[in-house]
Amino acid sequence: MEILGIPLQAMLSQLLLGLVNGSFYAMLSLGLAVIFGLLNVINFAHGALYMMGAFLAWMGLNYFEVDYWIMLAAAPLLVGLFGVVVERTMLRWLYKLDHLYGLLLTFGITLLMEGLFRSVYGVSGQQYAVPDALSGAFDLGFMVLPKYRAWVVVASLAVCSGTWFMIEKTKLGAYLRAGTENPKLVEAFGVNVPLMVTLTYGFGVALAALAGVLAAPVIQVSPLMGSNLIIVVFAVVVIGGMGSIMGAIVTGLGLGVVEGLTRVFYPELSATVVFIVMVLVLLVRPAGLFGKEK
Amino acid sequence: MNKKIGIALVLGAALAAPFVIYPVFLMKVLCFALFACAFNLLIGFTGLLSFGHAAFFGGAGYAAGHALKAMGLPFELGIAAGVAVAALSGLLMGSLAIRRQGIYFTMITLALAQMLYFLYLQAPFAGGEDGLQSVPRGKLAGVVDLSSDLAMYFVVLAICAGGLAVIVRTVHSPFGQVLRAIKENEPRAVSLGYDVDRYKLLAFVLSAALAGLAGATKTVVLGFQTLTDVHWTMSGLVVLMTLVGGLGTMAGPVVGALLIVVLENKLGDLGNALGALTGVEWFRTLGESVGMVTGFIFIVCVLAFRRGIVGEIGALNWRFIRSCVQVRSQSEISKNRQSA
Amino acid sequence: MSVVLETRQLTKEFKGFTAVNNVSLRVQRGHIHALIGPNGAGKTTCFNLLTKFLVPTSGQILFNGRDITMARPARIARQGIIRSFQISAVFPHLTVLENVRVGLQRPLGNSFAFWQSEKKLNALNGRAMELLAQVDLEQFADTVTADLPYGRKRALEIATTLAMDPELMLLDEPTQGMGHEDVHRVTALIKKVARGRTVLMVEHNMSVISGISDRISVLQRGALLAEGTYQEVSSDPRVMEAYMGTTAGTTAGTTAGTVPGALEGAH
Amino acid sequence: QVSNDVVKIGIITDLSGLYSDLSGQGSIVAAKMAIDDFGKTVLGKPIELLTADSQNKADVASARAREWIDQQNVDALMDLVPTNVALAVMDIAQQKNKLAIVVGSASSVISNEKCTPTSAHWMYDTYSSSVGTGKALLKRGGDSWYFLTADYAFGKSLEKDVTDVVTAGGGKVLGSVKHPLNSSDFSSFLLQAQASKAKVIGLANAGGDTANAVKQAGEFGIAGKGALVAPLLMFISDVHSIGLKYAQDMYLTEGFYWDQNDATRAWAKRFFAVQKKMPTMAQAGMYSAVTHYLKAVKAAGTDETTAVMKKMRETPVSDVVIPKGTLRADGRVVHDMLLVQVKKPAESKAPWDYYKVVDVIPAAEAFRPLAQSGCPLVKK
Amino acid sequence: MAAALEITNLHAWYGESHILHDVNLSVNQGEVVTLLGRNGAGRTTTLRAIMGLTGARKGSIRINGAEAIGRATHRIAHLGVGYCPEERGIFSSLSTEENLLLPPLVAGGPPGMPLDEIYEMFPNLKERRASQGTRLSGGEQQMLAVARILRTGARLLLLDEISEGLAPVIVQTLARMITTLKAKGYTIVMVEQNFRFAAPLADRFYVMEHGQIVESFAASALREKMPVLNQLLGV
Ligand SMILES: Nc1ncnc2c1ncn2[C@@H]1O[C@H](COP(=O)(O)OP(=O)(O)OP(=O)(O)O)[C@@H](O)[C@H]1O
Ligand SMILES: Nc1ncnc2c1ncn2[C@@H]1O[C@H](COP(=O)(O)OP(=O)(O)OP(=O)(O)O)[C@@H](O)[C@H]1O
Ligand SMILES: [Mg+2]
Ligand SMILES: [Mg+2]
Repeated sequence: MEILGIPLQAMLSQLLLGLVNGSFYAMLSLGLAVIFGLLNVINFAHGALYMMGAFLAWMGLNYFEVDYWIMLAAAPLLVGLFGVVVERTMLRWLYKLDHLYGLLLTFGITLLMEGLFRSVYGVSGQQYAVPDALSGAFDLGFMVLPKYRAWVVVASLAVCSGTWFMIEKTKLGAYLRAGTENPKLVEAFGVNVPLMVTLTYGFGVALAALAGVLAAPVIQVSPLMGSNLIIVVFAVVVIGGMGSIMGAIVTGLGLGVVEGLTRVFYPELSATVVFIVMVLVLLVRPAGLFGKEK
Repeated sequence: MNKKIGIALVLGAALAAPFVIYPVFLMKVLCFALFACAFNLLIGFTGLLSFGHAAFFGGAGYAAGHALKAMGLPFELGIAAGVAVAALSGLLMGSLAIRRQGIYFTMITLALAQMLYFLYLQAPFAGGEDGLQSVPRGKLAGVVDLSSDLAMYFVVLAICAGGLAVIVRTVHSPFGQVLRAIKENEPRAVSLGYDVDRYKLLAFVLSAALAGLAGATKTVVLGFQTLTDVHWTMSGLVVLMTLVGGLGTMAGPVVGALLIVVLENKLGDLGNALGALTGVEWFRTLGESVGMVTGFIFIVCVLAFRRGIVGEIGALNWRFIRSCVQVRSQSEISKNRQSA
Repeated sequence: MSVVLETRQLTKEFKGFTAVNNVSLRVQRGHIHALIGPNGAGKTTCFNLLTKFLVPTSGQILFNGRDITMARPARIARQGIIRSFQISAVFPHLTVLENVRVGLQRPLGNSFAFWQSEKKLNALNGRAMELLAQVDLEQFADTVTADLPYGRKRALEIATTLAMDPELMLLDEPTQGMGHEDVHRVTALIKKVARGRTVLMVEHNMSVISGISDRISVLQRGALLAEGTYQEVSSDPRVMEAYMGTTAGTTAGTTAGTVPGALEGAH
Repeated sequence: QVSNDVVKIGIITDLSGLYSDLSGQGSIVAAKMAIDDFGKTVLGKPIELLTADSQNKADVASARAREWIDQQNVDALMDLVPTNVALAVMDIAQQKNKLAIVVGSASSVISNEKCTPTSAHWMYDTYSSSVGTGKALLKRGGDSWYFLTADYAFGKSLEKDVTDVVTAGGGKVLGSVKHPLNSSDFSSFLLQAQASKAKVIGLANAGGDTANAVKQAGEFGIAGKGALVAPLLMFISDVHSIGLKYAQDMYLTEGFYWDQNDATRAWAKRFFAVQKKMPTMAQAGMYSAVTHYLKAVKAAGTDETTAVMKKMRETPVSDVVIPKGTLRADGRVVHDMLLVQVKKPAESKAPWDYYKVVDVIPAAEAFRPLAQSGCPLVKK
Repeated sequence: MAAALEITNLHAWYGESHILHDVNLSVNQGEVVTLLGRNGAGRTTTLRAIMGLTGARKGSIRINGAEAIGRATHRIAHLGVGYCPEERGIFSSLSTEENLLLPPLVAGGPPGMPLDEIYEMFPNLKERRASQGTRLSGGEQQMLAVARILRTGARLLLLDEISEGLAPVIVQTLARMITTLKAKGYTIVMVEQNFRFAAPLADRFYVMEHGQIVESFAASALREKMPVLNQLLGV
């Protein structure tokens, strides 16, 4: 059986690969959405923090012989801590201002960090091997799926749904959502909003770092790995609806698939297709797929 | 009165500058200054943050370059072609984006600009990543040979001054008044019978056309046009220039453009000079760290000088004046109390 | 007397919730027509429908006999229906004079003229000052609007609205959030400017309504409950129960300054 | 005879971007070595080196070039990375009659349609890097190809050059897929390539894209299953970053390898002492370019461009990096290239011991023949 | 009886503007006190200052004996204060019921009003419980804002203009509610424009002008103070 001249099996395997990429998009845009939601900050540094996560994993292995599994937890923690410091010392002063300022500040942070890593490690990137437990591949019949890629999908789905549940269904999530709109009032109700904000930023960037660690065995660990991605991830968040958790997850996965299909039918366009989707979506649904119109 | 003196001073300096400073560098600054001012017309006075202005700046550059090089058109028509293409792209992009608000507007402009980027990347005449090279400068009015940097400089100065004049006039025109009203309270403007979308669209097209003027001029000055100018980082750069200089001020974008262009071009020299002066070797590596230094400046600006350089200076004056007034009114109040 | 504005079976549903239900209103030319009703009755929604900030689910809106159900907001404004907002709507960083000029400017036809000097607009100053005089704001002409006290901002809003020379003014709770003096001032103002035009207003303050309205429609749960003069409506037992509460008959008429007794309820 | 009593060389290279590992700081180090080896003076005048970061922006680089020429009296501009920078600077150099020697940029248009009388292209180009590999693999039975091509001019020209070689040699090109620059995930493209059943998957891309494609080919077991992955433009710095585990057995074409003979080893050791990395062919090429330039200045007795250029063409290139080469009329420096195969991890005995030299591709074959040149300066 | 709220020499600023000048007031346990004044007199600012929502503050605010100045806003709430802001502050990303359940219970305090009872008091809310908070009508939002803090167990309520924009019936409901709360021993500070709503409910009145308390009297003195009020407020 063929679809538009492509064998069904090939199609299936491309869809699956799209889903893998979508998992990265979902995790990254989820972090962005959480941060935008509560802090009203468009965290441009997200790509750089993703890169930092990957680098930490690499450094852990090369300098301290700490293996993948430990770094999977340690790198997000460290980056989260870094985020906490950034939030406490810098972002904090910008909440009342236009989005623009947060964007600019985090853009500055991005330039600084990428420059720093580049001057130490160069641009060619570092190699990070797939952990032993996950090397090898599943033979699915229609394709060979490396075990590691399957793991990425599983891990990302778990993290995304966990985060979604926490935000949409728990009391803590209600505080977060309310804090998004009127932090002062929520504070007047007795919730420690500043702490919540700090931790949220830490959590959001930790998600980026986690995605970075997950990506390290798949792509070259290089200082520029994040900047290539960040604009696309922004687009994902916007298509999903700024600040919408569900939107970020579903759109992330969906766009991964759309991009995967484009790679088959019109590969040149695969870096641009996200933007085409974005324009179409915003023309029809001004606040994005899952966004609420104010 | 003060203002007139200020303008005269600036004009004088601009006329004298090429004899002191390298003209091509000055021309580049001028083009970016015009670009930033055009951008500021949109964000500073209409409140619309576009993240797609590179498409106009670079797109006009391609159009002008193509017109001059491949079609052999004269200088004036080359520039006009650039402006026309920018205005047209502006009309197209604007009519799709204007209907959306806030961050969504910004993102739609980014997305459309990315599509145009794709177009320029693929279009055969644009030369892919090698760019459109060897664009001739031609002659002004068929007479003045522009291959002399000095002659070119005065032409560019005239173009940019003209562009700025258009912006100033627009801001202080009946149209500008409506734009201000829309920026302040859009629903109210609607309820007073203004079709706000059409006003915003005109502002967008104007801004695009002027950005195109800047881009086309830059291409002619430098003699080539590459993908750098249509890439989203260029859209980002112009945001930064405007912000660092001071949003919504007239002089801010000019100052911001100057700062950024200087940073891009002269940081290495500065580092070397510092290195020689202080003997600290590290300074010599500054030239490789334009990105990092730029990043650092933005962090500092955002945290400490949020209104931008010009805005901050303005605020300083204002604060000073206000503190005087406040002292007075306070004493008046206490006087009134006593009498009451 | 002719009908300026008419709605026929106007209905608005939000995701299965009917906020405005089959409302047929007729506003007579020259009237001050009040729309009252308990909270959530659909008054603001009704206004939003009339000014096209919302699109009706079904029904028709006729202005001077013309169907405007599908017209766009700015177009409605140009036909002579101007609204005010429940929260004050001014251009805060423009001066008071400029605020009014924005209202006057459009008919001049140079609003797209980005090449002209804004000095051209000075031609409108005389008319603008006249309008400011009507609302006692002349002495504030050059003040930046943000610095005006709240009540004055509402007055300015009315002046700007008048600049459009509207045939029909829609006022959404014009006295909300005002002190007593301001309430009186604005009430008087509405009465003054309503001469020669039609006003449709939403208001909770019964003393304002009783003083100036020619006709009152009462909404409840999105539907029209009663209609008539103040006397008729306020003695309607259904209205009493749904809106004014049991003691409304005595309260609403009471004027300020009397001894506060069992005066729960209306302002 | 020497303008301003100093010979000034200006290096514009990528110090901070994508190409900084293959050229960048290492190019400057190599140029300094050349100047030092020459004795720091020529014709009794000092040699001065200026350096600048192109930031990969043609406008930054060209503004720099103009200023250097007009205000600092720079005599020769070198490295010029990447290609758009090179083209822009070559244009200016021609207008102002100065030398532009391109080393780090790859595009073969530099000595083709876009050639200028005052420019030269050293060490390698897209043709020399890809064609050698193409021919070698064809000879070893790789007669059906599929390309993963970066959707940019240089990617397309790599693909085209190899396609010509492959079809001329009786091989078939089964197809190609154009991917956007910096697509970090190549699995989809690789599967398409695999589905074509081609014996060779040619990577017509560079830098991070190539590295990722190689790595993911390993991950999906494509390299293992009979298909050969062939990068068409790769440097030793890329092999270093990919690591032998994934890069092993690949064929590629290099202009220089440090472990060729005693002279190269000695030279590379000095380089390593400063840079802590072995030189790429682009960096080594800088040494050759600067050396040859200085020799020509000395021979011409002046630093005037036309005279120097004439001498540069007349004298053969001969130094530790390029022992035997010539500068052709189209500005192309032609010399022997090396076909190398990446060692298996077990075979590599020391850091940077990466290549087995499989073949020497003679200069006449390694570069596009003058007869096919699109350069207007070449009289046919 | 110990004072539930004791404010002495309070100054407060918004940025550079000095709004409150030396405010002194005290509210006893179980009392209902009303702050009167014209627009801009500083009544809202007083409540916001208590919650730590203004800019700088100076002076002393004691809540059940504990000093609130220098304390973070969220910790002030834990002293048992419920604040209902002038602008209502309904959250649009939360449903009506989520809004209602949002404020955390005061730790260690007495139990608040159960949900059923709240719904009984405000049937509109029950009907619209699943709807997005800001989709409620203006008046419904006002009800929600008040109802929300009743549930937490806070015993000191700061209510800013709660009768604003409400239909007379609802205003009556609110009046009854306040009477009930008072009977239950709640301490209430109300800011009111609507004098006739506030008058019969309050035990004591403070009148503010230009950021200062200019008059204070007990309910019993209301009749004789009417002329002063007339002059100060135009009532
Ligand atoms: N966008 C919306 N989506 C869903 N429901 C809505 C929306 N807007 C209003 N409603 C509902 O419609 C009903 C009528 O609201 P409306 O704002 O018209 O009331 P109102 O009569 O103006 O009341 P008030 O006097 O309290 O302002 C309310 O129950 C409200 O919850
Ligand atoms: N966020 C703010 N920044 C600066 N000044 C403010 C701010 N909020 C209020 N003010 C000023 O503080 C003064 C007191 O305002 P406040 O809101 O306390 O008055 P109020 O008595 O509650 O009156 P209202 O009836 O308007 O609610 C006013 O002059 C007001 O302009
Ligand atoms: Mg309403
Ligand atoms: Mg108040």
